[in-house]
Amino acid sequence: MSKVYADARSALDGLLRDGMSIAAGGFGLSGIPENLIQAIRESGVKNLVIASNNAGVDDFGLGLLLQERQVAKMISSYVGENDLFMQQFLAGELEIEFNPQGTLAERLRAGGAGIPGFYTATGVGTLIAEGKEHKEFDGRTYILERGLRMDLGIVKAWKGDAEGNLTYRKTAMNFNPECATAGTVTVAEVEELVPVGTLDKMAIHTPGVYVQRLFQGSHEKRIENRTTRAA
Amino acid sequence: MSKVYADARSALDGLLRDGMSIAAGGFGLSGIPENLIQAIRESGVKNLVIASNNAGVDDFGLGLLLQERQVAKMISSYVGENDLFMQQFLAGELEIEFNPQGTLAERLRAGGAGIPGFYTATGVGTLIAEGKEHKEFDGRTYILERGLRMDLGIVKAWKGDAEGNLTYRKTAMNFNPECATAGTVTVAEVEELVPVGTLDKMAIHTPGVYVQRLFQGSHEKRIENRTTRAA
Amino acid sequence: MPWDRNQMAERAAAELQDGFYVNLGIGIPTLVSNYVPANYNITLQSENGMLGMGPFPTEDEVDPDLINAGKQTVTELSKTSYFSSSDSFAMIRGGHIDISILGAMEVSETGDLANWMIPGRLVKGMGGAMDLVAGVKRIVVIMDHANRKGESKLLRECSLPLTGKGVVDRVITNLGVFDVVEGGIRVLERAPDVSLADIEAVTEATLVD
Amino acid sequence: MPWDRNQMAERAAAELQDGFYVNLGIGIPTLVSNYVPANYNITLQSENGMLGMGPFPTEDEVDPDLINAGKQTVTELSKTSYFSSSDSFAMIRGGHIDISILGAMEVSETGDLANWMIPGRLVKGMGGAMDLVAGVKRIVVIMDHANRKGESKLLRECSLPLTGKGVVDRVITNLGVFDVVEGGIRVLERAPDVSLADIEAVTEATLVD
Repeated sequence: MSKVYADARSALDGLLRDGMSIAAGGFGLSGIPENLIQAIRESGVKNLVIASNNAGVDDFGLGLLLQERQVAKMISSYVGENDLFMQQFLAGELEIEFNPQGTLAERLRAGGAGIPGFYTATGVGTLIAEGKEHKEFDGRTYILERGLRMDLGIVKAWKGDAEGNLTYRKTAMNFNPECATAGTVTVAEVEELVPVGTLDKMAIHTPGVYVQRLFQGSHEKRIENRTTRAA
Repeated sequence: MSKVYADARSALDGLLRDGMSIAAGGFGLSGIPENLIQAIRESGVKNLVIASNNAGVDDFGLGLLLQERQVAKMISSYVGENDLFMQQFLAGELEIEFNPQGTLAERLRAGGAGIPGFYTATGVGTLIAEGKEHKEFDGRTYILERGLRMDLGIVKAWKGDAEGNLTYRKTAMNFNPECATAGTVTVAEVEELVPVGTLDKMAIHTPGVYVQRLFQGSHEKRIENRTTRAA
Repeated sequence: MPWDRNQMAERAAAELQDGFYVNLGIGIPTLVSNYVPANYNITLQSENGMLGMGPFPTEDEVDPDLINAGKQTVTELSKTSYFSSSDSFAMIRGGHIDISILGAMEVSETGDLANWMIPGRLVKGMGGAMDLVAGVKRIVVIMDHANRKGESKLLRECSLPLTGKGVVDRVITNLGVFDVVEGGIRVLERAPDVSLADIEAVTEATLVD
Repeated sequence: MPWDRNQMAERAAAELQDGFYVNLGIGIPTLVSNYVPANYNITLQSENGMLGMGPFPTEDEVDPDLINAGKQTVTELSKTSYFSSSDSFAMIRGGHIDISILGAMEVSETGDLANWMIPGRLVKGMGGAMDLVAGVKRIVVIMDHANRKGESKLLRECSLPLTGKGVVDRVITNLGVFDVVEGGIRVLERAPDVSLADIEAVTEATLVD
């Protein structure tokens, strides 16, 4: 009954199927599950519905799945860094559902937390609100947004243990905790697998109950927008 | 513009008024803002509406405010440890709104997160659901619960810094992070005020933006139900 | 011979599978942890904000910052993690806990559960019980089959205010093990030397095959 | 003489008060941090999950795990805390951030803001902009008063799809500072040697006293 697997491929064994939905952690190229994305690409699984804030770049991150035309639909807040995305979108090969970033994050949290819907003022009066239930609370108008539960969650953490406890590092945390809770099954890749008991119990961002499988991967951690000042 | 105050009394200066609403952290007697409760008692403020999972015991915690008949209404999930509560309730001097524990926690989180309402299956088919909007999602019935925003949040943390960053210890965390976000103004008492930069940046449970004032207090930390095994 | 408290708890422990995340109610359910097979990795959740609850502390280990949902002092384990109340109930409400084993005042043949309130008596509150029965994947009740007056607690309909409607999957009483199924309650197991007639005599709920 | 980018940013910095929690948009708004008075304790929020954002790193300090909402590498400060995306937007949506300073394509005289989408052009997405304008206490826009064709960006009604309706409190352009008030736009300040006639000439929105 060990949760620990040797690599991305074995950790995904038996979990992938055409048309499934996947919540993928990461913001830009930071904190993305690089190894799992690569293994999903190699699996050849098709028609994926992916909830992820961004779509990677052409040759890294979720862009690798776009290259192979494995994605049917993205639920994202910003896809501006990916030209392949735009080509496939304009060719009608790829559907996009834009969600405001905070709404996407809250939808994933809600899905994982057993909340099928919540009201938010975000997007009221915009295209995003069209077709959604409107409701007034204390004189302000809000729209109903749905919780998102996905077939699979794929996340990248800094350290993890055999119980599935995960801890993230700096802004590489981003959407990963939400994707871990939103996945009916969640697979995590970690930079370092550590012995149970060595993580700070007050800083376990994803408790083990949310992680069914994990493995230690190697990570390129590509930087999208290197910006520096003089030393 | 310092957030740091000398004690509970000065930290509450100008914030209290009759009839105000207060979200108070703690579960049982663990992680309760002992010093702030004492100072509120001494202020003599009346007709308070308090959201707190429990009502303390007769002579400690929120029971101290019941002794002085300062509370008009409690929003709680369990008040079984407090006889004073029951006397005042049966005498019609005190109103109680029972919330399921998870609903109370989520209402406080939602209030702090700008979510005026959310749907939950908790309480469907029970007294709790009466008078609430029912809605079906994917074939299951849920009820609408409201976010709770309170005039004041009072919380107790383990360590805090001058920026208002707080970290809690073990199960004394409980409702404190939610109460910190739900308060329009939040005052925190900490066991130890530490220099800015010494808290683990990945384990700051309440970022400073939620805390307007804080002080270092001394804490009795009374144990409600000491249960031990043989050594 | 009907089961005693410990035998009921032992039977309930057979509901657990290796790797399960478990929430145990106050009272007899707490005893279940004594009967977990040694080779199982079972993780106990305490809804006040802890995953991986350990045994009661020795006198030296008592920590006011470390209590369970019954407000008893407990200990942590190497795998323990702590979190806030909203995170704890996100875990519960979201269906991430495999099983909850709870006490009850009444259970109906449609799986309704009443365990928080007796009208006319002092109302203490439901605590986390409504969240648990609504959110946890599987709900197993442990209770005496009849109350002190000898009246069935396994009923056609609950007479007390409900904690949840249609939420109970299985009931373990001193007389046996019962499943909530289409049309009523099915007897799954009987305690040693307890006959079906013994059960029928103290069961108001419809018993079905 | 109209303000340049840096002068607009400098003027925007005057919107900040000591102790403020601030979210700065991409582009000119980023420059605002260069003009914060040295004795102010201002905390920058980055919506990807950081409170207390520091300056860009030196080449040695670059860390792929430490970026801002524009995906630029940044640094942390002693007061920094990190959190998840849902926690970050809880902070934003819940009204805990004092001010957000954002760029815009168009602003209407009723405070509508358009800054995410041009129909017929490639749509990249709104990112966190809709959440920011709906949730943050005060929204200040920095933009050029007119577009490259010389057409007003301060309009009766926005022609582009909205980011938020009735959300803008103040607009800082190269020509001056403008408040969204009952009935239209009020001129609060003019850039040096910019006349009211100069402003009227490139403003479609109703100007009121």
